[in-house]
Amino acid sequence: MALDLRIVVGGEAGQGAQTIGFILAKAFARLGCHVFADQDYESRIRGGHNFFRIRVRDSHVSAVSEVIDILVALNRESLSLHCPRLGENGVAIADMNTDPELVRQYGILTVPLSDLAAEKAGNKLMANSVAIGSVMGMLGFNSEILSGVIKDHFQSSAIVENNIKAARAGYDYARQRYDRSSSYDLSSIMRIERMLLNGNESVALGAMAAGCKFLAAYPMTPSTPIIEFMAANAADFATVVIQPEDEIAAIHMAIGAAYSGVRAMTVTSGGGFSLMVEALGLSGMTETPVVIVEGQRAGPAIGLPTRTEQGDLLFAVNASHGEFPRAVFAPSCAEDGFWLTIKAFNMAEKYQIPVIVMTDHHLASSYFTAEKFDLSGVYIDRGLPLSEDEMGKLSEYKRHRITPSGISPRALPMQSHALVVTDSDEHSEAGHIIEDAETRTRMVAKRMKKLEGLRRDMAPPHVFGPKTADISLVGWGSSFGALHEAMGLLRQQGLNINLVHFTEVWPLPAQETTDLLGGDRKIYVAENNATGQFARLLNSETGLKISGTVLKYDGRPFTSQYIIDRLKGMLP
Amino acid sequence: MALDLRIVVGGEAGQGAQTIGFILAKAFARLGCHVFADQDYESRIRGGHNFFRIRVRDSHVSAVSEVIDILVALNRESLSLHCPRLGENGVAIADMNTDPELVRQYGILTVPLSDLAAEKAGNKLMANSVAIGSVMGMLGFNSEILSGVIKDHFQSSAIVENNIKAARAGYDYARQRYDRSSSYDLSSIMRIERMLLNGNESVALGAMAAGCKFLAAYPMTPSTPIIEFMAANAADFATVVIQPEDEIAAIHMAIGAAYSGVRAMTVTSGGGFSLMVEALGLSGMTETPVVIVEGQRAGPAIGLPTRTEQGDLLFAVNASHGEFPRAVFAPSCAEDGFWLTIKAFNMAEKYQIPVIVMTDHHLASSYFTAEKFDLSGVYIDRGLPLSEDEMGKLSEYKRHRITPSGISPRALPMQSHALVVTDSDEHSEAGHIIEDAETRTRMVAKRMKKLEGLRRDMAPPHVFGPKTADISLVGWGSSFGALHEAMGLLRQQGLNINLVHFTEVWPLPAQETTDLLGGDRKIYVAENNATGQFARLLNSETGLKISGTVLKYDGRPFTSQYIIDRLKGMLP
Amino acid sequence: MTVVNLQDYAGMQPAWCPGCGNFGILSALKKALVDLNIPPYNLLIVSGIGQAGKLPHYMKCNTFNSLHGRAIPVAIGAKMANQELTVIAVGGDGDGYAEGGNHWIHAMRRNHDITYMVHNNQIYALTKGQASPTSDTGFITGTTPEGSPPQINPLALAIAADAAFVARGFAGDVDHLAGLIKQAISHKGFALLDILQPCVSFNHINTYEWYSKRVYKLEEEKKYNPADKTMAFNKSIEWGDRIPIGIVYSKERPVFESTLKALRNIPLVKQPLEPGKIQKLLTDFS
Amino acid sequence: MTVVNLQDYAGMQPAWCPGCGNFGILSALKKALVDLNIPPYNLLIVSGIGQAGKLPHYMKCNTFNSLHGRAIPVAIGAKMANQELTVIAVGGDGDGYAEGGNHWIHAMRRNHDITYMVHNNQIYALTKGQASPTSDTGFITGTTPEGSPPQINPLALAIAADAAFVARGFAGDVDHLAGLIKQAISHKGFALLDILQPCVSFNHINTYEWYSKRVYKLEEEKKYNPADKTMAFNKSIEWGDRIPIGIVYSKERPVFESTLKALRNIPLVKQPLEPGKIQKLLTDFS
Ligand SMILES: Cc1ncc(C[n+]2csc(CCOP(=O)(O)OP(=O)(O)O)c2C)c(N)n1
Ligand SMILES: Cc1ncc(C[n+]2csc(CCOP(=O)(O)OP(=O)(O)O)c2C)c(N)n1
Ligand code: SF4
Ligand code: SF4
Ligand SMILES: [Mg+2]
Ligand SMILES: [Mg+2]
Repeated sequence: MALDLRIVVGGEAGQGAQTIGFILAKAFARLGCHVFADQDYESRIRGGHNFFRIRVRDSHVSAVSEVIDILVALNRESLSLHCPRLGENGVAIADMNTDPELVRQYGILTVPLSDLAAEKAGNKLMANSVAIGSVMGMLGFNSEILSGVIKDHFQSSAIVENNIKAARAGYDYARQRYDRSSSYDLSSIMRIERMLLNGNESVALGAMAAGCKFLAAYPMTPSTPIIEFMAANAADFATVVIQPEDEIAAIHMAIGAAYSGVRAMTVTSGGGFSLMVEALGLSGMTETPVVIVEGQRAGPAIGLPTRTEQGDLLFAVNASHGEFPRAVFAPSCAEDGFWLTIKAFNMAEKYQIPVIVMTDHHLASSYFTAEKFDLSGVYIDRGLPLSEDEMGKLSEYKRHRITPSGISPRALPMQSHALVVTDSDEHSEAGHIIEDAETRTRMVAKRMKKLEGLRRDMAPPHVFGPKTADISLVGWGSSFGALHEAMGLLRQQGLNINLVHFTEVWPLPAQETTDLLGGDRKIYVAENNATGQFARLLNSETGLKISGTVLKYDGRPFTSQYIIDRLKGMLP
Repeated sequence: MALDLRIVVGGEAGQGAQTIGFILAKAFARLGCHVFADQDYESRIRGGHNFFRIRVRDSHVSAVSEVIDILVALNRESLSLHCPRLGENGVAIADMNTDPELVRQYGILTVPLSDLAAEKAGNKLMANSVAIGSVMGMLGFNSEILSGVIKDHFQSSAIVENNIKAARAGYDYARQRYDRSSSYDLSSIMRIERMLLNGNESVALGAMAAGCKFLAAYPMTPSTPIIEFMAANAADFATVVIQPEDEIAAIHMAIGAAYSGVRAMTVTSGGGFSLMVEALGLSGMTETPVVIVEGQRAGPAIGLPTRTEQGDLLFAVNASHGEFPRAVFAPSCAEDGFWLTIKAFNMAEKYQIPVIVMTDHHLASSYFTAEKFDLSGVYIDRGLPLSEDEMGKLSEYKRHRITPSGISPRALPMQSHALVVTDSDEHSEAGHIIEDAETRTRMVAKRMKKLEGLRRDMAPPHVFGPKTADISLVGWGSSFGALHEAMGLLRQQGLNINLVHFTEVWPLPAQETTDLLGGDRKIYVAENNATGQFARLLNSETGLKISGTVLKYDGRPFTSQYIIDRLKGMLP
Repeated sequence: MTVVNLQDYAGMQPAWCPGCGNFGILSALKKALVDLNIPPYNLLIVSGIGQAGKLPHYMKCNTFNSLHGRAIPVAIGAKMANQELTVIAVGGDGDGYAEGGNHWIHAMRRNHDITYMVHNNQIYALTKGQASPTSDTGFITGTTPEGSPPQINPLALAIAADAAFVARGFAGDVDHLAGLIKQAISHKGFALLDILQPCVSFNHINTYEWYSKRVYKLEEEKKYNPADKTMAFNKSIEWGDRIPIGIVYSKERPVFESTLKALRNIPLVKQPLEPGKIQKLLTDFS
Repeated sequence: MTVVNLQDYAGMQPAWCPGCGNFGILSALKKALVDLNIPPYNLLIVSGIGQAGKLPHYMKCNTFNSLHGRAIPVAIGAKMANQELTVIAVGGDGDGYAEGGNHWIHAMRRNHDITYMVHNNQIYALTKGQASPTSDTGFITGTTPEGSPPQINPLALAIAADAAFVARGFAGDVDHLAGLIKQAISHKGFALLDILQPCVSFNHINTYEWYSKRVYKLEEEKKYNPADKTMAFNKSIEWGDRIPIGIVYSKERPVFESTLKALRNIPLVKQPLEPGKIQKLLTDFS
């Protein structure tokens, strides 16, 4: 049987469910498992209910499951909320002094979490490490790996030692009493070195690998950790990270920095992006490259600040008054986030346009295992700079020179004596304000021309399962994991279905898409929103008929089961 | 022969072409003619080149023509720019001391404009009134009407008298020497009282008729005159007009005022609207009605600030992160602007949503004749307020109560003891912040439900020409005049074509549209932008296949000739 | 006449951390409203987004929880439409002085008649601890690992913008704070009340203790005169070992609402809608 | 070393009205740049939108004509990416103090090393005469027929925000203005230069004559000390029969760019792009 171990750690905000979960996830990843972990938390700092979900498999996984195999309940509420979802052989672990009534009701495995912590580590507060140990003890997990992860996680050596002791105590306790190792075969897992990282980390690493030297961003969930990660590394990587007064300042600073010649970025969520759309047009008009990471969350307005949605797609594609080319990418997982962010910088500079990378709360905050990035594969395309030769000759440099590709050679201020002149007004090739119809028409055509090259550079969608099928499930961005899993399960059930998944969503590679999705098949689009935005986009760009949509807009990510249930209801 | 008199007055900014043109237009309107007049000016206060174009007809007219019958040239540049466009019997009028070389070259009719002004009115500066008189003298225009218009235009009696004298002098001079009255039959015009007003004025009047009591707006071409018009009348009409620090403040103030219970509005152009989109979602989420007038101009960014475009449609339809219902209207002429603005307020309050009225520079600044508004036809729908009865009973009023229509009864603060609680976060029916998936799903569904009623309230497109035809020309908003004229001319040439014109563009009344445009016909969409935005919207909402588009994006409005030429190139 | 009591203002259970300074502010606010005998249905609280921005949910009155940085324009819009409402805007230091800085400056200069309470914890709390414009210069956070840039001084800016009422309170002194809130609400015109608010989760420098050691009351300074602008400016820039609380600046000047003819008589919201009234304007167009 | 002359800075023919105060500012700016011997290719001018915002087109140097209200963030972004550039931001009073007010306040507090010239004509000129935040209180325009709300005082706000250099110039005194521009550019840190600029088309109150009668030079005041913040604040609020021009406030404090380790050595734009450099970070994730 394939491995599919589903662990949930639940508790109040501030109780440490996140830390327990993260350490477990990391340990499994280090063992060589494929791991996916997501966080469900409220917009508050203490109290309420949070949980951290982990899935451990022996092949790719990037979707949540509603079923739980092991539940670690840090409070009473976690039991009542999650026990009903325990699977056939599911077990719950809780502290010894849990209400006996509950223990009986749910058949809870109790562990003296605080008592062991007090006894073995001299600190009740290390109960969480006992809990970690307990889970691993039940599984007979490699205890050296576990200690290593705990060691890496806690900095100061005094704490490390006691936490390891606490974990060991939990381990031994659970191993003796609650051995479940036979149900989950971890012994055959190959020790492959993988990374465990979330979408934010992968995007930040992608930006840094691409040579992003400037990040101006105003904090906003779910993208704030990108700022914090890059700020932590700013001094070492000669990067400026600035938190300005608002998002409007942020994007304009990035545009200013890009004008000066560095790769520049801003990150935000839908609300911040809404404030940036005038500047999006400024980037379009002045042909100044800029990369914007838009971490979607459930809208409109403030909506559900810590919940996920794919509700901003058509907005991103059409944002700002007037018309100009842009690109929109939507990574499907952490690994993808790394490579697409790099591509975003390349496209932004090659075409001198704004590029939007759409993540969402689910992708940004969930942890994925990924093959270690092969940095030799990072490709940098800075577009059409002036050659040394041209620079020498230039007396009257024209920033917006009309060329067959629509791309104008780009000089930078102080790189030569060429003056770099640009304008948010409609302008001449020289960058100066104009009023006449002829120049206007030529400049619009010049800018729009860039779409042709850009469209050619957009990769076609990825196909999973057979290349042709009776039914195509179609998705975009972060919902990939659940869609992929659903497709696999449906194929097992005998359905002739494949998955066509988009991560380069605008400009849509229309021809390739029609080639892949045309013909007699039925197309079902699944997306995390209420109005089927991608389905509409797909239809309007290709004319393909969409047979139905699977939508979810409760702020929670898809599960494969949800998709399968809805799809089955629609199939003829 | 049908009357079609085309007059152009050209000069530098500050020379008064606008005043001359406006007085002429007003005089023709008062005579009973159908008049259309547009302004072409640069983004500067003095210098450059401006012109004012008038078309006088005996039936509806709302489009410009490239051909000129009478040119009034206030400077040399006007001659060289516009004389090439004089029609077969076209004439140019200029001051006596124009360069004889030019006079010969273009066969200019000279009038001693300044000399007559000095002589007869004692003031050289009244040369413009001499010019007005000259045009009217050539046409043998009713001089009493002319004097009346001049009288109404200039306030102080001293000036009035001299301007009338100056006009009379020009009138006599031209009547004697350059009589052209036989070419333009004004004698058969019926004296019907019509209004002459521009799109901004009609929208402002519509807002006032609808009972708009609050306007917060930051100046931006082309919408600024709406602010100034309403400000001028604010004291009399008990309206607050406030110019805040920026557009973000403007729309939030309007939302605040609407929350308190008044009909509230903001007006702007694309750039300002770009700054408002976060608040658009706030209106959507808190279900606070607000009306936004978006006067489009040629974008992106600052673009051509005094030029026209229909480039913001898809942006308006998709603006703001997240999903919520909204309505978008696009008046086709001044009269339409009045009635649609009233409808905008009704829809905003009935459905408790943001409503966008899209004008553009062309509509906003051009003058149209219109039947005098019959105010008894103004209908006010304030939506679902609490009944007196309900108010008495309410102890726990729920601002966002879920109802079958999705519309919640609306109480106002201090109208009763009911507390009005709302939130930009996802909220309960009571308006308080929530986190759970179930409430979220119900509230999204509740808000989206309103689209159903709204869609039913959207009027189907207007059909001109036969109901069915081989070819349908399709347009939206302000380009109506040129499209209508083009359709008429093409029918005269034997083409079986009609015009299907949209002014209520979102949510698109899809069923009625398919009924009107379905079947075997060819559909050509003409719009003032580079990417065929309405064509894409039409296709994606109805599945109708668009055979081709006629696009123009040079900042200038369509002419019928332009449309005919492009269309002919595409017809099989 | 109704007599209002604390229970009338009881709202949802706060989701703030135990020990948070916001609790003190909430208590002080309720106390002030009860003392002023303002019934909940005559009160509107508009908030921004942040921990402070959640306050309206913990009250029971008319409330509009607006966007981050946008409490003020919604509040003054609501006030202009119905000047009979008592309007309070509340938000955090990031909300008010960063994202909403422009609205704040201009609302002060125009002098809209509202009270603005800023829960100043010198940190972005809801987003888990980034620098705010009032973070101490050099303060280290996730987004400012090399130290925050120089902090702004909201009181000095308010005085420079000629705000009608400028005061500072401390969440740790509920009675004193309640007194300031009462005076702020009673003062005609824009009243800025900056409130030192310990955040026990993310600001481990500017704690209860830190503030308690430093604050002193202006009303106890014999010679202090809040009507004297120079004195007020000098006092406003005091920040360090001693931090003044109390009324820093106070001035009578016309409120925005009183300058508009449309608002001289009855509130806008009570004005009838009369489409026929524009008839007289139509004649200008023919 | 290159010697720069006025011709090097000759740009397009201005589209301003004859007699506009902007001509004086343009002359003064060119003069200052020539005096400072800054070659056009080392200079970047970023402008907002308005009549003032057109200035870069009438120069010949690196220019970025940004959006209305957005000169400052683009300018400081460009400066952070290449601190070797001399960066000047220019715009109108509406542009800078209304739409861009928030950027302005925060750029001053952070102390970015740029010069900000505000052509203050107390009116929105390009949009044909609406009230600006600096319009005289009670000033009547199309949008304020009952009179403009109280004007803001940009100098007082700048001092409250602790700007490093705060000065006022007058377009009618080109030499004096050129001197101020030179000092503003030379001062390390954010330099605000508010320039009284007659608009002959839309402001018929605050004319050349009106200003000429009122302005006096601070450097001629014996006891005036621009390093004294209290003195500066008091001077900044002087507006009426006498209007001070010259340096109102001046202070040495660290510029934002110098506080970041990433900028200590060479400009960002000269840093190499090295994808391989993140290798060492990757190990943290396994
Ligand atoms: C436009 C926008 N930008 C950013 C955010 C994210 N955000 C929510 S609260 C907050 C800051 C909170 O700080 P503060 O205003 O000081 O309030 P506190 O939580 O400290 O009370 C931010 C940045 C948002 N909701 N909207
Ligand atoms: C976002 C936005 N809002 C409004 C405008 C319209 N607009 C252009 S210039 C201007 C004001 C000009 O006033 P000021 O900044 O004082 O410059 P001046 O023309 O007086 O030099 C305005 C409101 C715009 N271009 N963009
Ligand atoms: S994070 Fe800070 S401000 Fe927020 S509730 Fe907790 S203590 Fe209060
Ligand atoms: S309108 Fe005023 S500011 Fe603009 S150019 Fe003319 S005089 Fe100068
Ligand atoms: Mg705070
Ligand atoms: Mg100005």
